[in-house]
Amino acid sequence: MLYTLIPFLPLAAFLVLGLGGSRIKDRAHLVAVPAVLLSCLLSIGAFIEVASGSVISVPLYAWLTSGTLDVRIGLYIDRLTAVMLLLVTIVSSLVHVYTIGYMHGEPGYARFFSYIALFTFSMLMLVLADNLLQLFIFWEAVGLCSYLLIGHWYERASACAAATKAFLVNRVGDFGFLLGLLLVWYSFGSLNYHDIFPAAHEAANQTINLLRPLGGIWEVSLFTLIGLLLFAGAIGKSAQVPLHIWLPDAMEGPTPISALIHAATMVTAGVFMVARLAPLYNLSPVAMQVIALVGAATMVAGATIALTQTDIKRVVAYSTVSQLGYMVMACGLGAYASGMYHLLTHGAFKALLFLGCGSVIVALHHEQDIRRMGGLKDKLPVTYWTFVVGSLALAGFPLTAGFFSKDDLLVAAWMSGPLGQVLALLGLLTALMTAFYSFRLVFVTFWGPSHVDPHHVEHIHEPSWTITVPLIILAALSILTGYLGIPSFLEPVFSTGGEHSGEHGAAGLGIMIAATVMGLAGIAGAYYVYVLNPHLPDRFAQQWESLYQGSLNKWYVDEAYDRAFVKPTLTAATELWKRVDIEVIDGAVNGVARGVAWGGWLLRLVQSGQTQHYALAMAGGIVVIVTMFMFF
Amino acid sequence: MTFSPGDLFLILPELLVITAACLVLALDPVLSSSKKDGLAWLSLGTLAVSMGVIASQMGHAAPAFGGIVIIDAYACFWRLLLCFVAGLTVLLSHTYLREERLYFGEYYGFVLLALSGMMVMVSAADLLTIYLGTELMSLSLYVMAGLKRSEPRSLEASAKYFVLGAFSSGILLYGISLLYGATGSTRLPAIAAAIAGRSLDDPLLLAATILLAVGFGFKLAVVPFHMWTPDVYQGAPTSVTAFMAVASKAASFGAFLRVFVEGLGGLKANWSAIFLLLCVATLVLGNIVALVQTNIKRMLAYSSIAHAGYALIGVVAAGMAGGPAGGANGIAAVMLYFALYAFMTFGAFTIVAMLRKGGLDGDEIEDFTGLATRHPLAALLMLVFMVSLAGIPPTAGFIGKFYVFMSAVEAGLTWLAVLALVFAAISAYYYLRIVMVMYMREPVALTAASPRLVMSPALSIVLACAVAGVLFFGVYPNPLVNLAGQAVLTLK
Amino acid sequence: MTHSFPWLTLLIVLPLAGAVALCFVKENSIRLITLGITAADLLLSLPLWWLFDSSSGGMQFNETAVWIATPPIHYRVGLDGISLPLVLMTTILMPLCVLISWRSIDRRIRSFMAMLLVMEGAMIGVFAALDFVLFYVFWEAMLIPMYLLIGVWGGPNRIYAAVKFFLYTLAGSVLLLVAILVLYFQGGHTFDIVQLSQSTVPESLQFWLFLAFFAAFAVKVPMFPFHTWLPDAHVEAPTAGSVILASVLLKMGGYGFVRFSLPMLPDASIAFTPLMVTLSIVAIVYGAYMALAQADLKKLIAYSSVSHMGFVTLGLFMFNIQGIEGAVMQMVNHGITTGGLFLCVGLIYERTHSRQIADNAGLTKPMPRYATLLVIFALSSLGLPGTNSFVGEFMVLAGTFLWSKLATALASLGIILAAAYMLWMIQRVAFGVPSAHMLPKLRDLDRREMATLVPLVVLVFWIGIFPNPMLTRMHASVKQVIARMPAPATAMSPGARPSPASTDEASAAMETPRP
Amino acid sequence: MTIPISYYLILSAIVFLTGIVGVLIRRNIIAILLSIELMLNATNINFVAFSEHFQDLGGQVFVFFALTVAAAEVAIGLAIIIALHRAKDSINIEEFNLLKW
Repeated sequence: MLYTLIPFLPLAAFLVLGLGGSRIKDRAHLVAVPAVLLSCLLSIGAFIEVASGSVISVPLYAWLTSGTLDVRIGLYIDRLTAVMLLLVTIVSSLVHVYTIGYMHGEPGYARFFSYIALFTFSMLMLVLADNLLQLFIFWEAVGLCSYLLIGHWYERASACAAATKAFLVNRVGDFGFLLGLLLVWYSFGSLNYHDIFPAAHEAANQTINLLRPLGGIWEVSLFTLIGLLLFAGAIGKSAQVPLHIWLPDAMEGPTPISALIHAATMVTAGVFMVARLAPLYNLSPVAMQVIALVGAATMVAGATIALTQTDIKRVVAYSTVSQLGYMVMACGLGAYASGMYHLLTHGAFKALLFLGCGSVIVALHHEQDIRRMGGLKDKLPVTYWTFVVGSLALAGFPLTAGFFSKDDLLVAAWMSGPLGQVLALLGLLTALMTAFYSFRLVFVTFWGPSHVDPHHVEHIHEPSWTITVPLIILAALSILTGYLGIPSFLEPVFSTGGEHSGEHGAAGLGIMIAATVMGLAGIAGAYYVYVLNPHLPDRFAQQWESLYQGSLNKWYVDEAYDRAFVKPTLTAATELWKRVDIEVIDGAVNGVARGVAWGGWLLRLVQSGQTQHYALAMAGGIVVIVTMFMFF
Repeated sequence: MTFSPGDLFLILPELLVITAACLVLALDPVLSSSKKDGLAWLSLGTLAVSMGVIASQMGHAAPAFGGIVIIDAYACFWRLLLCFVAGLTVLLSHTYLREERLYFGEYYGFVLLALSGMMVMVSAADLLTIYLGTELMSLSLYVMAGLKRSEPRSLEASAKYFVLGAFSSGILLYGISLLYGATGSTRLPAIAAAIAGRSLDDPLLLAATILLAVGFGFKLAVVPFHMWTPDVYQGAPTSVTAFMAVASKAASFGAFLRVFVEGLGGLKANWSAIFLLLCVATLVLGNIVALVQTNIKRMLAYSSIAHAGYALIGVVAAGMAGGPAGGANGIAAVMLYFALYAFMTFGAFTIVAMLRKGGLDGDEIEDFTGLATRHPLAALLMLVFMVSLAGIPPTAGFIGKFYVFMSAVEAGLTWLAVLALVFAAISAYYYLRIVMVMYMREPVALTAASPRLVMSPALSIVLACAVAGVLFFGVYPNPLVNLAGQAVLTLK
Repeated sequence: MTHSFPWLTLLIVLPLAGAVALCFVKENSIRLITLGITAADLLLSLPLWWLFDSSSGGMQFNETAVWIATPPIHYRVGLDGISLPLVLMTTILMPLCVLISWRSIDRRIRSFMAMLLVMEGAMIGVFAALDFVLFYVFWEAMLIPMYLLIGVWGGPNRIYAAVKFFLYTLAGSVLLLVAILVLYFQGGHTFDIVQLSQSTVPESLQFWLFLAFFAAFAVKVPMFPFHTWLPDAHVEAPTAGSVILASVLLKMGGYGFVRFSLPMLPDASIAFTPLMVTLSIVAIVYGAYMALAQADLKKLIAYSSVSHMGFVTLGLFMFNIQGIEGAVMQMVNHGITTGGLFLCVGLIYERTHSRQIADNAGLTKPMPRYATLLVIFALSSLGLPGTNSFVGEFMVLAGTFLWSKLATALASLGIILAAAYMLWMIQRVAFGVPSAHMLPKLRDLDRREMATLVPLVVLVFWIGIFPNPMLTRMHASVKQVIARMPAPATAMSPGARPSPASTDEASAAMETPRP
Repeated sequence: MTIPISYYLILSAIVFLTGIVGVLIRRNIIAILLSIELMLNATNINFVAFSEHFQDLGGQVFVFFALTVAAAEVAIGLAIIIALHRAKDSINIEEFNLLKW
């Protein structure tokens, strides 16, 4: 099948660059960009074909067969996949192009291209997977790419630490994913979507006693367990509370990566996974509630932290965390289509924002602190305007893509029930914060007096077309994706016979208006605080110092983890090694050896050198033998 | 008592050896010192002829001289082994004596005399003959141990050996006399016949068994009758030590098995209990004390004590096994064990004898430091012998242990096999310490006083024989296994 | 299925003969000749992969000759789907071991290479032997060369490490000898492994025999708490020695369990399952913790071996096809990956003469090729999907899941920790900035060194992406092993439990340790 | 009147034990040698007694051999003692303990 090429073109690019990178060097984009563009075109073809109602399935090969464990690698394209394919290949293509300008002249140019090609391949395989294990394999593979790309500037200690952290935190989540996956296999004897989904309904009432090994009884619904375990993976990958800590740190990587991996595609894999497994999740109200609550918590936490960050990329990163919270919440409330819709629009405008950040950063010679920016709107007009478009979309300004998707999402949440209504209100509150911090960024960065390092002021100019063109395209997409009717396109995939986000009704209209008002209020508030009264932020900070410090320090989650997990683990490792391994076990081993040798020294003394002692020993021997016979 | 000329042919090897011994002793004062080498060649020639004769006698079982001697496959097996070892001893001594400046022609005479005693021991079927053989062997060895008269340690070894040896032969003889009293004969078949109808609890019989066990226990260096061994092995000239450690032990085992299997087979329940006790004590003490030795001859002495312990396992197994087949397996295992043990022990002692420090034996373990760099081949050979002594395949030592343990397991003595193997693992430590010293320590700077290695063609032959035996029988023990299987005594 | 061509004998004899031949060649051609011999052995072994008949669970390429008449001991060799990959792994690794020693071994090169060849012959012999005594001979024969490899060419603390290695493993294996003898008398007076695998031994005796087998195999694996020889031996051994130790010698423990303990002592194996599982899980987690605490690269990898080998024993004692096949996969994979890691450490040690993580920082910049390969092996070691290790670990976990979910969860902790210690190691070694005084020493890999590592990288991905060719060769043999297990153990299979009521019962059977 | 065999046995046992104790406690090597001779003579008593008891000449033959061997043994023993005395001017057995442990 032709569509097999969609993932394998980037793979080919990766292989060429990976093996011959040292020779290709500065011409790396000539390999990578065409490959990704081609695969983008093929994706569009696939999208069109799927849109006509068919489902494409391409079996590739049997990966692993062992008894009932039978895993076959294959491609599966339905509407959900098709949408994701478009998102991934389009954003990837744009990022590829953007990279040409952004990374130009860097020593790791070819390496960088090979990594993003590998990432594109892995991400495509992830969304194309027709079984859970394939999903998991590429789930980890994208994590690997993320790891490699975060650590792209490997000489920077902070980048390396961030890379390690990202991988490790994801591993914690994947721990759950793996167990969930095994539970699915255990329960259904297969990992293939085709087999699982039809069988799911029959197994709906199964329970598992979690305390059986300990002799207790704690019956948990099979699907709750499966759902929660798999969702643990999503918590890691999609940076949900409490495993969100890696994503902001991941901003150590080059900005194109932040746009591609840490905003548009990879981090949304968790949402995609939940949506993909909707038939399973639908069977477990408990798991769904947990997902919704986690999503909501992430949404709020991300937004509150984003309010005070001073690193331009971190603001956007926390915004990503918060937006991912929206999507996950939506999925948790059963509004998968809305979640996916927001995922798509967010992919467009968040990629735009990151690339915009990158443009600013490049222009300022790798300055990322917004307190040393300002007044850039005249010097970087294209960047500025596209950034504003992205921010408007993020803030949910009417008629942008973000407006539609967020409203759709909140309305769907409101309609889903009492829990949904509470969360929808939280969502509205978050929308207010979102608008505020996104425009805080716009105003502080582009407006007002310049705080830029005087050395660089002269050199600030708009970057090359390879950077601006993707910005413009993404700006266009940030508006256009709102008009594509994604929810109704995806609805067949999630057709559980439940709600339809199309029918809004009066409450829906109310939410829509409220969201719009919140967005506008946020923008106005930002304008008031950062443009009209620039001294206000400091006063607020002093007035609510503990809150401000909490937000600024990301609510001390990192510190807490460090104290609760990292340090104890390392201490325990060292102590175990020194106490148990060296002292107890090795001590016992050496002790036995020493004991035997000591026995030797002692017995040796019997050999006194005195002939008569020897004769005495012989006589003693006779006595012993005689005694033996007398008593036994 | 009947006598036929044919009997003379049966003991022809013994006669040859004794004649040669007398010749050597007689010629020694006559020959000029430069021609004394000829005595060695004379001895070797005699031994070669004897071995040929013995080989031709294999497969026949014939009592001679009215039954005081029996030349069967069993006797031939041991006599062959003993002659072979004696030949190696002569070759080793040839170089060793020159290095030690011991120009005694009578040395070879003593070797041959001791050998004739040993050969009598293993072919004897009468306690009297056995006693005579034993004494002939022992008296020669007492003298040989003290041959280095300038060396106080040699003299002391000789004295200790003599005092304790005489003491033990007194005990042995007393045991023999009690056995005579209990059964009315000193002829082994007659003894066996007399025992067959007796109660096992007869105190006289029991006392005789115990005293015989003690007497032989001394010769076999079994704990607690072993204490002379380290001192004598260390003090005696190394070539003599090698001869004692291999030949005298083998001969003693040969006679010992003959007495206890053919004569006292009916008492096997009693004696296997005794030997079980001695065996365990020997294994434990031999191996553990060997661990802490610093003198290699002393260490090898303890090692040979431990090996006697392993061999005793076969005896115990033979005594405790159910049927006659099981008993035969144990005895065959012991015979095989000693045949294989001869190669490795003799090889090890040869290397020790080759190592000279100044004008003296380089017999401290430290003297082996860095041998692998200076004499890679010698170090490699020593490595092979040590590995074999430790019982690690593919060497002869493993085969020996394998059969012994197999007989133990067959006899239901699995726990004994486990214990012995645990101590075999411990023993690996001290054998490998030699390897470690040779291979892993950096050699000290070469000075006049630092150890050096003596080489000569004769020694090469000895080492070649030893290492070939160790490796060949380690890889393909079949011929020897078959030989032992054919020559085995049956325990009724 | 018999082949007229004596493949296995040649495989065993060629290196041994080579070792002897080395004594007579010129000093400057030793390396090349050794390489030639190992390469020839490799080439000789490759056809077996294709000649192997995957549909048969029995032994193939059999050769039999009487070795000792009484008791009947035969020279009997053959391969099945379990030993075939291990033999191939050995032959693949040996040329690499020669290559890695090319320059790093500069004294007594002749003896060193001879030892390597003897090791190779003995290792192949262990995997191919079908007579228990023959197996034991090969098994023990490896000790001495390994002892010398560590003790003569090792690091500063080599003597202690060598002696510890030797005594530890010897002490373990002496009991094996007794067990072999007992089995001979109880299992029909034969040492034939195939026959013994079909005979039945009384249950009470199985208990003791299992313990004896356990002593030998658990030390070799090494299972917690018999693992302390491993860090010392690995650290002090020369690189080639570490590779052989980690890649092949450790496998013999696992191989012993699957070849002997399981089929010969099925009842005892099942009775001991809770203990074995517990020890395996402890090893997985504990080994990982130990690895976290290390500042020495080799020690870190050594402890990671303890952790990884825990998966092997865990999988074996699941008695289901996923578990056992996963365990065999894991053995091969661990051989490749850990072998690669040790080779990497050896290469850097040649340059900086330090194995301390702190001394070898920031290698990517001066040594990009090296860093790439190191990262690949590290990622494989932490079980990244797409690399070989994931296949084995996943299958073992899948097999374990059928037995107990709790055990699976605990074992999976090892995967998190593996990521922690490996990535932390990478972060410190590959990334960052090299110290100025080390920089001149850090030249990138040359062709020979690339040739040493690249084959393993290829295997890492080949097995990771196409594990099925190896698995298909295993199925029939593993099924035979499982068929030996008493019924309850094999009854479990996933997906066959439609009704909720039966779920509970079945999970009860799974969660509670079997009697 | 015949003396019961047990009388001889008891006598020989006493002589034998005396010999053993002598070996164990005397310091002079010659004295030790004499004690050993006592042990051998105890044996001879046994042999003769049993020989008489069984009416079997074998025992008496054994005695002759034992005496001969004992003589040889003494000869060698004395030679060793002379050598010892030359080396160390002493025949106290306690002074010969270079070889130990």
